[in-house]
Amino acid sequence: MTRQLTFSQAVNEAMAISMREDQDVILLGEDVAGGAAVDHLQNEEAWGGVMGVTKGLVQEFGRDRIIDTPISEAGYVGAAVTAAATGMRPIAELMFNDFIGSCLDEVMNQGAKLRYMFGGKAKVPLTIRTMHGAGFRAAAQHSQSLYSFFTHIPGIKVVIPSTPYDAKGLLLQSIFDDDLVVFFEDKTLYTMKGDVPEGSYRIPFGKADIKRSGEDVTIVAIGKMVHTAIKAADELSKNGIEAEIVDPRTLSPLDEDTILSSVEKTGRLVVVDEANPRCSAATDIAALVADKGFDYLDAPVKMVTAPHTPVPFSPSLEDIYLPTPDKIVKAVQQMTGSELVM
Amino acid sequence: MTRQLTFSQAVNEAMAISMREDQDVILLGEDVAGGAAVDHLQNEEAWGGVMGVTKGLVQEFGRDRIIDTPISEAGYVGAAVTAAATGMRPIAELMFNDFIGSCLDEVMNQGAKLRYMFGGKAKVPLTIRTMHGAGFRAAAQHSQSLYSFFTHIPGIKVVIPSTPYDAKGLLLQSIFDDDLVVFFEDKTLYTMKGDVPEGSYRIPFGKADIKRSGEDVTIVAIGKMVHTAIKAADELSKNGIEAEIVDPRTLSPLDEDTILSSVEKTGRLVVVDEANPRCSAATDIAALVADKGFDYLDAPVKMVTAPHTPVPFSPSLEDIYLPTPDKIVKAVQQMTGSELVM
Amino acid sequence: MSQTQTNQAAVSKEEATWMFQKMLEIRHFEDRVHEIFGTGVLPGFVHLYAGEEAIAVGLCSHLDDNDYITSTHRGHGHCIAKGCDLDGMMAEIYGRSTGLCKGKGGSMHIADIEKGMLGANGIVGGGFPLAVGAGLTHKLKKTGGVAVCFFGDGANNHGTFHEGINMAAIWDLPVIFVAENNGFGEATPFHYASSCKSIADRAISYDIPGERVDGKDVIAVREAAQRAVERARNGEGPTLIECVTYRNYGHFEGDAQTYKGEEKVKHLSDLDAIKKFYTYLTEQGIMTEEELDRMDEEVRGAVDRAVEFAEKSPHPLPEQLLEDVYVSYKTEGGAVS
Amino acid sequence: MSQTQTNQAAVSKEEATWMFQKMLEIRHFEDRVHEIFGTGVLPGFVHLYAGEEAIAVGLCSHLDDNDYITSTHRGHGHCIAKGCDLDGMMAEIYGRSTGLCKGKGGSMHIADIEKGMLGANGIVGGGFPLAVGAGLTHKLKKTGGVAVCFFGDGANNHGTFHEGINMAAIWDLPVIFVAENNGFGEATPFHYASSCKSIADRAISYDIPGERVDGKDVIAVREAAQRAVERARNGEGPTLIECVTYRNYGHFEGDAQTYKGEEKVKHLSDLDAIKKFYTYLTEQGIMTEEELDRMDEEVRGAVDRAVEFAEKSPHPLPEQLLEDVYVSYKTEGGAVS
Ligand SMILES: Cc1ncc(C[n+]2csc(CCOP(=O)(O)OP(=O)(O)O)c2C)c(N)n1
Ligand SMILES: Cc1ncc(C[n+]2csc(CCOP(=O)(O)OP(=O)(O)O)c2C)c(N)n1
Ligand SMILES: [Mg+2]
Ligand SMILES: [Mg+2]
Repeated sequence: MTRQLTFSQAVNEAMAISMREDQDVILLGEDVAGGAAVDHLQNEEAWGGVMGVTKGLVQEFGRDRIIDTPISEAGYVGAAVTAAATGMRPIAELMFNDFIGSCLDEVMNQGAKLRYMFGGKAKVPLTIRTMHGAGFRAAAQHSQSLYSFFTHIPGIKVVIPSTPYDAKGLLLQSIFDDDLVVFFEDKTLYTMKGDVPEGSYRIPFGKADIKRSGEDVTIVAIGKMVHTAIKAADELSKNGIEAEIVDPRTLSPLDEDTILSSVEKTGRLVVVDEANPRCSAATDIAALVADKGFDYLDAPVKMVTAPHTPVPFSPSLEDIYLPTPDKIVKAVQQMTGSELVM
Repeated sequence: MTRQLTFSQAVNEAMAISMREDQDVILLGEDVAGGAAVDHLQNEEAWGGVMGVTKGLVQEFGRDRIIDTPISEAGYVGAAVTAAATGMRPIAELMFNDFIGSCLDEVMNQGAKLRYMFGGKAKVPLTIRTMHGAGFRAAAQHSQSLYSFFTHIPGIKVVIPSTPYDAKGLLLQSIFDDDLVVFFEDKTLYTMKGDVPEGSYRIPFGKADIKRSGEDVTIVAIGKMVHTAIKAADELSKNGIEAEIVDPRTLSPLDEDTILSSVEKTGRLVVVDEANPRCSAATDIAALVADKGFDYLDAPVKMVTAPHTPVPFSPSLEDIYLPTPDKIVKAVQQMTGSELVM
Repeated sequence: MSQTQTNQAAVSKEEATWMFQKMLEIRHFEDRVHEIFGTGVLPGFVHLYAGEEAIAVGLCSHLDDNDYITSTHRGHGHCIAKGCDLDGMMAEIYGRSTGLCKGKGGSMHIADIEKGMLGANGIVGGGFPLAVGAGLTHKLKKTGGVAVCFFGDGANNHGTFHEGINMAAIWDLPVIFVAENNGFGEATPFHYASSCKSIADRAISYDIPGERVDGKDVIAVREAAQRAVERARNGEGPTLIECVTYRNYGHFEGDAQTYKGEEKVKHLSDLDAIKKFYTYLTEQGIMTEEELDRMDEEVRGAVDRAVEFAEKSPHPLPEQLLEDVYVSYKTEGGAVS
Repeated sequence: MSQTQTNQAAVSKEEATWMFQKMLEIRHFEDRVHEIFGTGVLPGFVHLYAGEEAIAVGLCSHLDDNDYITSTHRGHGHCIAKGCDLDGMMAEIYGRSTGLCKGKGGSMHIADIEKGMLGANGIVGGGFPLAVGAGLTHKLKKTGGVAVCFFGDGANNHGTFHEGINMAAIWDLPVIFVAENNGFGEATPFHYASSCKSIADRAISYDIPGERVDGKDVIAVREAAQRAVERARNGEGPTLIECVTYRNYGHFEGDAQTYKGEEKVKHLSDLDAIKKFYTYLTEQGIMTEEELDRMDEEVRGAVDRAVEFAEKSPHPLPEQLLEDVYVSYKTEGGAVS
């Protein structure tokens, strides 16, 4: 019960469990094993994923199920769509979510719409795992957080875990879910440790998790931002402000009830999202509350996000690009300043 | 001054004018002329665009400047990015905005980020014209309205005109703008007529247009939805409610001031957007007002949008998919019911 | 039609009957849709397959319901050759709830996964990766099945062509890539848009067999298909077959076709695939004119009945708008949120 | 280096000097970056070009500032061969405001449009369409310039390869596609991921010349490049050149390279491109060992100075975060909106 795993290990374990449970689960992606057709490697991997997240899987499941692909995102993601529709339960790894630029059609126009266009006569039990997030000095084309795209598109479910525990349970749910799921992994969270039970467990979609309770302000924080928000909450607490941190865990479906109830209690909402600010998950949640939770609100809704710029390479710029605890504290102070003693 | 043109003619005229003014303006796209290398066509077009919007251009400007492309969206859109960066001023026509699935990388990771990644040492004066919108019985892969994607991405300007007059002035501005612009044309508006002055004029970006004045509720309506909103406003007016209709015209940059001033006056906001509802332009504008205009609001912010489903083919379903005047009227009634006599 | 061994140059009567029947179904279905479209009652974009019947039929004559095909915007012919129901197809094109996709897909998304028909596709080039995925399932599940990817000469320049065929080749997947080279992608000639001399030449990029056949000759197509299907079922990997053809109508309904030249006339008469097959069957004594003419009558009747079925069918109900987005829940209202 | 006429098999002393100098600059630059990366001070992903010098240098020996190149994630070598400033490059890799891109691009996006260097690229396959666009400008503006697209064997399977080369071919654009086949895309062998026997074979898909050369032999590369550049400048269209090579380091810094085999050793010694060129130049009497060794010393010094320059350079200022997104306005605050 108090076994600790890293986020990366939790993701790895979820895949291994699913592959033991169901022969139809396969994994496709670039260098998910690595070293395919290298004589001295056979069922040894060369890489196990660019960040080592899929290490060990090829040893256990072999190269028929852990499939290295060419650098053909449209090709293998599209193939995964119909592999799913014809009886497999594939996991496709899109190394960085930024590479959706090479395969958006397969996700948006094929995978997401297939069931609807076929009048419900098909399903696409496909999970696309993908890395996102800034803070890794990976610059503009390897640091984006593009979950708003997928949340916008009907037919896709969007999952974004913030802890190793959630990562494992949500990934198992994703793999065994009968719809197309895009599963986001923050590359800067991989080394984070946390309690992760052994064996199989699934966390249902559309159930937000309250990562911290509080009465004074609701902070909805997405993915890694949960931890940034927790730091801010600790700071605020020293000043007598108790923040409630809501982690939606899935953006589509979104647990509107938990968010709304929290705002009903606190009267205030800050959304923390490291993605760019326009047409974003932050605006989505803010708009939800401005509509259905308007009467609960005692103050303007605030959004703490990245600015409307690409992710800069330089560490000194990237550090100020991301939301920080400090920025969250300021946002809360702005909205509570007149009422609570700082 | 009272010369009438269709939306389609206005778009066509803007291109022709820009090409007369500047030799560097070229047009690339699939069948923008049509009939390339067909002996009996030479500088005659076969099509002039799938909807005839580019008719006549190849006659005037020749096949060196009106360039039919293979069905290689990544190829020609990517080529347009560097053609722009190396001295041309291209217009690339992406026939349907849904095809962004085949060339998102070129737009998002190359064109939009080039200037930033190069430290400001390059510019990309490229206009991507693209068709969007439901109501044409074109089904799920040819009817989307994907402007929220482009608005989300820094480095892109997003234009969405609602009238022939705006279309011409905004397209001229787009073509001569030094940044990457995505210019949306609603396929169901092409036959709409309106006053369009002769000659060259430009409508600046970031300036919303108040299409109707009113005191009781602000309706921000996007593209074609302006006309749906006008019908709703006429209906509301019969019941003594005067709606102010704000047409943002450009979603990036967004004219926050005009929207906020209008809400300051009316105290109420409805956003009408035919796109899918999650992480959308509708939520973007709603969130803006919930933040910066919160104190002006007397009622919850309402959004009238498509549902979270792909666009259905069947006319009977597509008609209820789109926002209608009736739905807008209902939304306004919901928020004003208690205060204004219906 | 189930997998079958043919003698060298000919087909059995049973096979011929099936093939001629399917070619007729396609032709009459499309001619009829063309006619109806002209009256303005049909919604949307409609791309007709008339003229290209020999390709879909030649290929599908080797397939059964366990084999998959991917299709294009010009998908009616593939549907019919793969055994889809004419009534359900016509109702789909009309957007009725009795359609194969309950009216939600329409002409460009007509599909029948039970029959192994993985959908017409509104995205040019969309089918390549999808066929690879179906082939992958076949290989992993050792079904012995194949996947056929039909695509146009225009699609031949889309990136997915390259990615899809390369993947099928490195994994020796049972996928057959069938180019329907009708000379144009919309109003743009093949020889302008494609730098290759023939699409079949591009097979060398993938070190797989590439073959160019007369796409108006159903026997020629069937024979090339047979070699490819055998290779595929034997685990020897993909084949690229280019079928040279022509479409009888415009790119879509409403196209003035000014880009077409003289050749147009010949294609509608001498070179016609159905005429050719008719002559072949009667000359070879495989079937009589009476038999063939009777089939023609019957198929016309079946198409009439499909139109009637479609026209009498109900429109989808409003609540269907929100169904079939997800397996696990129904989309909520959302119109006014 | 400006466009030049060489006699058949050799290079002039002036040319040789430039080429050897550039090869050394690349090698020492990369070796040095490798060293520094090991100390942990360099941020981000860094992919080193050491071992592949002959390709960038052989090609760029025919180009001047009006010609364009597109590059890859492994872009330092292309930059140097295209004449980018070492100080500005090193500062960029350090993320300093004196960098070629003011520190905003980094190793994967290093660029210098003034020098015709259109950017390293974090997206594999990203360069194909971009090179086509630069070639299109050359053609339309009749500049006489060319565009060179460097890409890896891994990129050879991306859809943009196909789309880009096809477009360049149908429009006879002055674009040269240069495959740097170093045997691996990350940890995946060329022969696994690519169904072709050689990348040069794929030229037939586009009906253009395809040539395979020893990418460790700068003279061989230069000669193939010369034919291609001439074709391009004469309006005869694109060429595909495959250069067979090997990278001295891992895919990126931190790669354990367990996928490499025996061949590794040979590539670092006998087959080394710089060693080969050194031997050639001295054996042919084009340059003396002393001259070459002196250059080596000087280049080491220049790289030292670049490191020093970078380390002393200031970090970008906070306000630079919001600059350079648009030409016409600065992005507003936005962090807390
Ligand atoms: C990705 C994409 N680009 C463009 C289109 C528009 N379009 C539809 S059909 C077509 C021509 C296709 O030509 P071809 O592949 O030869 O098929 P044919 O129509 O001749 O059967 C085009 C350009 C599309 N649907 N999808
Ligand atoms: C579209 C895309 N897919 C995947 C990657 C991740 N990636 C970066 S480099 C690389 C390998 C490239 O191999 P190759 O083209 O042979 O170039 P090399 O590294 O050998 O020079 C991969 C897969 C990427 N950056 N972009
Ligand atoms: Mg065609
Ligand atoms: Mg390589």
